[in-house]
Amino acid sequence: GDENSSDDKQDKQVSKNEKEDEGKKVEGGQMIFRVSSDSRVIHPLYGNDRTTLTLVNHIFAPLYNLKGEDIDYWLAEKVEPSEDYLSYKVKLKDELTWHDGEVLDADDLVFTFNTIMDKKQGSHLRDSFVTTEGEVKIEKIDDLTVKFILPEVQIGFLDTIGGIRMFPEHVYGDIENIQASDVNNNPVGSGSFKFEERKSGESITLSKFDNFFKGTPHLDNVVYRVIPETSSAEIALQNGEIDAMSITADKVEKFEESNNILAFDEDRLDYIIFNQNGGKLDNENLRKAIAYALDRDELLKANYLSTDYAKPAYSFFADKTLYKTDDVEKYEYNIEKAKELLEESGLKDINLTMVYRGKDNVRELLVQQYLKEIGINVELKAMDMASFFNALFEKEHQDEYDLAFNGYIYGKEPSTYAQVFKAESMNNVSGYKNEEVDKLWDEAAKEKDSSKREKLYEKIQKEIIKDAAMYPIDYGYAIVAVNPKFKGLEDAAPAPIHMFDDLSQIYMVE
Amino acid sequence: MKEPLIEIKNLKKYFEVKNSFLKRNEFVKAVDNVSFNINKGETFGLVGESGCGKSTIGRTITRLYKPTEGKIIFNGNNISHMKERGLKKHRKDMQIIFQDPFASLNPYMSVGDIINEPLEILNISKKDRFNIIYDLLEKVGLNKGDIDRYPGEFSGGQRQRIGIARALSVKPKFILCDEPTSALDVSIQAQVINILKDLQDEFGLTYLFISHDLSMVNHISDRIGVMYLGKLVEVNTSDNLYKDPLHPYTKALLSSIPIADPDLAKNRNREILTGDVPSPINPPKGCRFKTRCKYKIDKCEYIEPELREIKKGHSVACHLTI
Amino acid sequence: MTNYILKRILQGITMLIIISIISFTLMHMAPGDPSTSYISPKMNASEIQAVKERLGLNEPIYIQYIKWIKKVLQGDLGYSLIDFKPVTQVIKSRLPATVGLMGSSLLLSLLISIPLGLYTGKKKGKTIDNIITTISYIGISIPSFWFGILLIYVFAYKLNLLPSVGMRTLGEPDSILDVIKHGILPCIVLSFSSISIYTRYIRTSTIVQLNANYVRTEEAYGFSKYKIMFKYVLKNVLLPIITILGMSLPNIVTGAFVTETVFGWPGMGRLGVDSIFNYDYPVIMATTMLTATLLIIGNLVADILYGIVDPRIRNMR
Amino acid sequence: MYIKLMKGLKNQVFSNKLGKFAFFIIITFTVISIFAFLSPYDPNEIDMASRFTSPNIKNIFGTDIMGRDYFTRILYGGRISLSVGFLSMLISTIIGTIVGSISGYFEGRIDSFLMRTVDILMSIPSFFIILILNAYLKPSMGIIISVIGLLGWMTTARLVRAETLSIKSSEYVLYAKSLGISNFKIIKKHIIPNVLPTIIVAATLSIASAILIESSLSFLGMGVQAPDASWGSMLSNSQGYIDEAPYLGVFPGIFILLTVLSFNILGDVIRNTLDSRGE
Amino acid sequence: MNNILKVKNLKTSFFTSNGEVQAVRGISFNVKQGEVLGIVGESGSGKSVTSMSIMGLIKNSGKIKDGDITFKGENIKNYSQKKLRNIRGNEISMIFQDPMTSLNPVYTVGEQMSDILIKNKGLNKKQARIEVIKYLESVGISSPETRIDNYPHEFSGGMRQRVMIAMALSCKPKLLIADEPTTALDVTIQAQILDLMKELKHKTNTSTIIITHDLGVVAEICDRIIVMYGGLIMEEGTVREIFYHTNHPYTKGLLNSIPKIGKEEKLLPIEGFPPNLLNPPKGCPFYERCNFRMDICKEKRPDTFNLSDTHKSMCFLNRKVEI
Ligand SMILES: Nc1ncnc2c1ncn2[C@@H]1O[C@H](COP(=O)(O)OP(=O)(O)OP(=O)(O)O)[C@@H](O)[C@H]1O
Ligand SMILES: Nc1ncnc2c1ncn2[C@@H]1O[C@H](COP(=O)(O)OP(=O)(O)OP(=O)(O)O)[C@@H](O)[C@H]1O
Ligand SMILES: [Mg+2]
Ligand SMILES: [Mg+2]
Repeated sequence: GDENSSDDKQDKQVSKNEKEDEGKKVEGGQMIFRVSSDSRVIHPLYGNDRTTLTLVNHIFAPLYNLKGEDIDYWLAEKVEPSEDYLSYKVKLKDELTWHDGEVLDADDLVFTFNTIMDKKQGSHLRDSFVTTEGEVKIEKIDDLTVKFILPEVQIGFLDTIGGIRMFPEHVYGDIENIQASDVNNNPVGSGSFKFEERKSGESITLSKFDNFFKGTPHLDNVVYRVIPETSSAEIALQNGEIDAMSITADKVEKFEESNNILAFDEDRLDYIIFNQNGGKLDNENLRKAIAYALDRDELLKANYLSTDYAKPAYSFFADKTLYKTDDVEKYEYNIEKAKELLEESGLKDINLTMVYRGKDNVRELLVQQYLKEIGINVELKAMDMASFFNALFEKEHQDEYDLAFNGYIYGKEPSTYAQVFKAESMNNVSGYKNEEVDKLWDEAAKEKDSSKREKLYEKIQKEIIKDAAMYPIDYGYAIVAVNPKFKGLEDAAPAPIHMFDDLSQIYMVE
Repeated sequence: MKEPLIEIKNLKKYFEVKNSFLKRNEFVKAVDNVSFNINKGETFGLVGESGCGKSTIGRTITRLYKPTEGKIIFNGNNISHMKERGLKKHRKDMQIIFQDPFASLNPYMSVGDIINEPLEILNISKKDRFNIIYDLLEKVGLNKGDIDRYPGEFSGGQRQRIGIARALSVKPKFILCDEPTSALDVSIQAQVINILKDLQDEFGLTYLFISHDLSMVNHISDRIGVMYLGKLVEVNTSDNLYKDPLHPYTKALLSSIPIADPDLAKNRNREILTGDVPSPINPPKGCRFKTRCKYKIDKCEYIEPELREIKKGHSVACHLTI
Repeated sequence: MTNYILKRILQGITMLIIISIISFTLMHMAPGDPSTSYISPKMNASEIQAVKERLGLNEPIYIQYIKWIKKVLQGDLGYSLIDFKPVTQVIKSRLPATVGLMGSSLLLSLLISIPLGLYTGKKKGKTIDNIITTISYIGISIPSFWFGILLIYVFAYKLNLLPSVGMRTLGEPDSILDVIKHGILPCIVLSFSSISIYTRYIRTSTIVQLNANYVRTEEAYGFSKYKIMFKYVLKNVLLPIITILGMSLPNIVTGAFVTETVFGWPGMGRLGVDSIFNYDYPVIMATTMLTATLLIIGNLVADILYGIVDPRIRNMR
Repeated sequence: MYIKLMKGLKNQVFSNKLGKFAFFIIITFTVISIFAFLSPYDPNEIDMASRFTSPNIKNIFGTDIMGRDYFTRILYGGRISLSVGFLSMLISTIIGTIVGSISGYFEGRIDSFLMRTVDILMSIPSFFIILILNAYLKPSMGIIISVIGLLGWMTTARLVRAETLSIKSSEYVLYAKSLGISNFKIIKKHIIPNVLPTIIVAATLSIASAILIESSLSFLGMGVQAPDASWGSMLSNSQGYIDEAPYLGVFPGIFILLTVLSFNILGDVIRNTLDSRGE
Repeated sequence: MNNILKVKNLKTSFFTSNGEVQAVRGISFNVKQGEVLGIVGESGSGKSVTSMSIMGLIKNSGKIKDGDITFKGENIKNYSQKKLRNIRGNEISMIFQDPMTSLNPVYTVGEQMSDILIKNKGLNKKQARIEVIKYLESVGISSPETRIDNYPHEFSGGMRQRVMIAMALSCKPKLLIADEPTTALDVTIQAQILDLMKELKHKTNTSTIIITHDLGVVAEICDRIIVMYGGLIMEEGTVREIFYHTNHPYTKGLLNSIPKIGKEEKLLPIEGFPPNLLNPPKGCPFYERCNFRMDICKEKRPDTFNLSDTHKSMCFLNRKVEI
């Protein structure tokens, strides 16, 4: 591997080759983004597809975003954990208003939280506020301040609170079933842009919110245009019919002439699941053999062509996760070692099933090719999205596969990753079991001293990778092509999923 | 000699017509209460206008159709409602020659296969079968070499000969000839008629000969039945029918025949019918011929005349003949 | 006539019920269901059960069906399980785009294929007939998505004459002209195959009619070729087209799955595809039933119309 | 008797220029697909180093996004596409022929029942149902073939029924009945050979439509799934590279076009000769 | 009586994929003013092709290869289609064999007949309608005022043939060609139609060509008869000459093969089958089937011998007579 050369680019966050022909900045204008599917219920409680999440992000501002150790405050002015980390006080900014002009205050936050916790409303966000010990409670302190009370210490809770996107009580109160309510045809939030109109199957238009607390956005409108077919969308981008869209690495060359290319770490880890729920991969040596038989760099290149748009991953933490270390077993491509380990495993005539979804299967084919070399036969099985996740998450389907590519985004807080590996956790799809490590997780979650925590998490990473619980591949970047007449992209904070955190920063030049 | 081979008593055959557009399904009374006998060794001719039910009678007798009502006695057996299994042994005694020499032979079967088809139901060795086929081909004036050719390679007249050979192969007692010559040219018609006649003499066959060519029927038949709208209106020996027609329809029919003799044609008194044949779906009440009959009397309006024997061998269904 | 129509309507309704049962069963028997998009990994069994209950998926299929049909009979097609809008509203928002596109494609197809069919029928065997026939073969053989992308590539990208995707230029006030401009390419894609099909049909029909005995009569009375063609033959050729039109009616709803996807046209075809991907049962059912209804109505209307225009059938009634 | 039939068909096809062309194309494509294994390249061997090689002497159709020899992949893709076409045709033709001949031969209640069923199935938007089934049953090749076949037999059934009805009332069938020959034998000896040309027409057309349907399904992401690749899925995967590697779309596109075209032409040529049989 | 139509050495062929079908191979005949000429012959002998050639309606693969067609003193063979159109309908009308399909199914009988009158006689719609009604009545269609608005399928076969006749007559043609006008009809209906035609023959002075294969029909209605075989005229003569002084072996054979009512004599068929016009025999077309054939008949086509002013026969047997 060319670990060193990729290290140089480690901090490449934004903006390759931004056009220098700085024009005259103008206020107003419209920016058109491509989305591949129509939005669903535009409400913070329900959206779970990319389009809806994006819209919700811009219409409904969060309380704050965690940026590493720092906090980027939005609706909240301040958040403060108590000494014992069992309660968090959140104070809202003053003089905030909703899109319809009504005042935004602590009552709305209480309402929002209670709605999330209301089982009848069926929001999956509720899970984040429930621990094994009980539910999180909220308490209004004054017109701008509330207090969240936790049943037990959860280090990652700061992140969880920040993600709450408030919605106004005066609009959504008294509605029995918010999900099915007509109000969603005209959502009211407090983000930088407000909902203007939705043309079914065609486009969703947002217009600037003059009263946005960070200041009036530059653009008049932001439009999300539904173009299902990627190849059509690419032509539309080249034709100037849309202004921005996500692209894949192999398209960069094509678009970089006429567009600004933005690449940024999505905090995502791409990895291969080793299914240890009773199949052949329960055998540790087999897992290790597989890991050594694979060439990480080639797998990376299959998706990203070069290390320009992805970084090889060795740990199971995302790149920006606190305490991430590459000082773990790296499983560099080594056929001999793989064969040895396979020998040790005592298994013969191994047939494995690898499932995948969608059209694209380069990586799967590569895996098939690599494993063939050490005499393992891999059968590829295509699945649609729903069945794929059934196979991954539902007990009765977990025997349908051995290997699968997957990716996750769990953020910068290391404790969140426990759910992937702890024996009893729902999210432990691979069925990895190691009691020692489970104990370390618990210990680390309660450890308030950061250097001790660092030690613990490094140990955890080493142990888990040593067990070959999974095969981390890379940290892929999101790549976005944007019409060069739009500037301020870096200030808009490129972000996973919704592309930009803060659209109010983008402006047009002539 | 005058022993009946086939006795038909009150035979009825109705077809249900599905009328997708109207309310109820209706019935075509193709054959409506017909009785007559066909004697052994004779040719019984059946004439009448198109659609009057000639073919239907023929096909019902040979049990291609199930009769709606009535009796068919073939060779002493009542076959009118016999099941297929029972019929099987009578089948080979009744053969059919069809009108259309193009539609009556499967275009994808060779002449040999075609003639072999009825033979297969008999228990004959393959070699014997070939001999029979060669014999038959010769009899109907075709070559041995034709056995491997297909119907498409023959002309109409030749095909009709193949049809005849096929019918003869099982040595039937009775052959239904359903307009065997009407699709053929005049010069060819005579060839076929002569073959039929010769074979009848040779094998003592009984024919039911259906045609609307009256002169041809006259020529070949011993007795003739005249049909009108599903009914038999007159039965007589061939000679007498032409000499002494009694039913007004028979008279009109006979005088309609164009005569290939200019002097005769000029001098004869023609009786020309007006109008068309009514629909067999709702035939007129009373006498069915009343709508076109010059001699109609009141009785004809309401009472249907029955076929009655007025002289030996001569039956008529007309109120005027009594 | 009234009897006939009543009978056909009754038949149609029975057919619709059977079709709805078939589709409903097929859909629900297939593995997977809409709850997957609401079930998160953290949920436990009872929570999953709750989600299914909320979506009405926990009962036996036949009960679900009865509930569904009861509502449908009251004009309630239910809620989309995806964007939680009434299905009627969802369809209403998509229908105009498809009807407009398919309608104009139908019109265009007829306008082109009728003269072309007559012409090639008349010129049977000539070079021009061979050329057009060959093109029409291509028309029915080319994968429409490929053709669509090729058109976009050439006309939108290389020549930059027409917009590539969507139905409107965003940010500009709605104008018919703009919509038409966007509709040209998808309309061509849709029309190419139907023009090919219709042309071939009309061509064959023209050849048959030109060989009909009545044409010989008309020729024997000294009518000119043009009069024979455009007065006497035309009517005979066009009558059967009514039947084709009847059968094209349902295309107006779903005929354009592929084309609408290629061109990002916000119509029923896309809705159909999306609803399938998202297990949006109520929308799938509504689309299926709408199409089936249109097909049945289309056939009925065509038959009746045919009966009215064609004297031979008119009198049978 | 089948020999005569086949000879007849052969003559029909070869007496027509287009027919000859179509026949040639189909035979060629079928043969090269069958003998795809003779290609020196492995259709699935990935070689990222030589992605997007334009057509040249070594790779006459170039290489694809993963550096695989495109010509070899086209050959193997032909196997899949043609198999989808042929096998689903087999299903639809067998069902269509059985239903059509039973319906036409026995008439009455069986007939109305079967024809009502056909009416109903024809009123269901079939492509839509194909989509639904495919999406929910996981798009494996077997599923695709069965779904296309099971939803595509109605036209065949109608054609066969109409033809059976007319052949049934033909005099040679009447004659066979008059001999008391069993229904089964009559169907075998008289009906089927005479309906066969019609069946063949329907079959060729249904191959054409199955190949097209599969490619549309591929485009919508519900076609044959990797590692298998059909021409349809290759074509649809190439859409994104129309600018960079246009040949990726052109080759499978042309292959689909020519194949479907040829089957359509073949069907028409046979049908035209059938229609003018009587003249 | 002068000749309204003279056909001289007419040869018409069809060029098919199998080769040239010589349907008519050099025939000459005249039609006199006011007479009824019958053309008989078996299927495929070239009767219809002859009539279509006269009308200039040989199309597609067909071609008049040779000969003259003189109508009212003018050779119309090389007339342009436009000029021919003026003759068709106006001067020469035609009745076709199949009344069921010879009328356009989607127009009423009245519309079709009026159109012809409007085109050929320059009438306006109203006048045309009155004329149509008159002619429908004259061919024995009852209540023509209502029937005029009926569609063809509402008429029976016989009625349709009457309409066809009315159509032909309404143009007051100089020449009427009836191609098997009764073949498709039942005997009783045939008798009606023949009766009607005879009646019209007396009423108008139209010359008529009746094409048929039924010797009975020609005997009933014709003045003169032409017997065709294999694309050639075998014998020509008045009705009496043909029936009572039959010369040609083919004509004799024909007469012998039809049964005569009341006479029990055995039919004497003509054995064999008609010649193939793709490769017509060099000599007499009837050679193969002729009971009197001579060697020369195989090699050379017989000359046409004049047996009387009106009676001609194409047979070498007559050579002896002449010598
Ligand atoms: N299978 C059938 N179904 C319904 N109606 C039928 C059927 N066969 C015959 N008919 C009707 O029965 C009547 C008598 O028909 P049939 O064929 O016996 O007449 P035909 O005297 O033989 O006439 P043709 O001289 O035209 O052969 C006709 O009206 C005919 O339409
Ligand atoms: N369009 C055509 N193409 C090829 N051959 C033709 C065509 N029309 C007629 N013929 C041939 O010309 C010959 C004479 O045909 P014609 O129609 O004149 O016969 P006909 O005497 O009218 O016979 P019929 O009594 O059957 O009407 C036949 O051998 C026929 O096959
Ligand atoms: Mg009959
Ligand atoms: Mg003729």
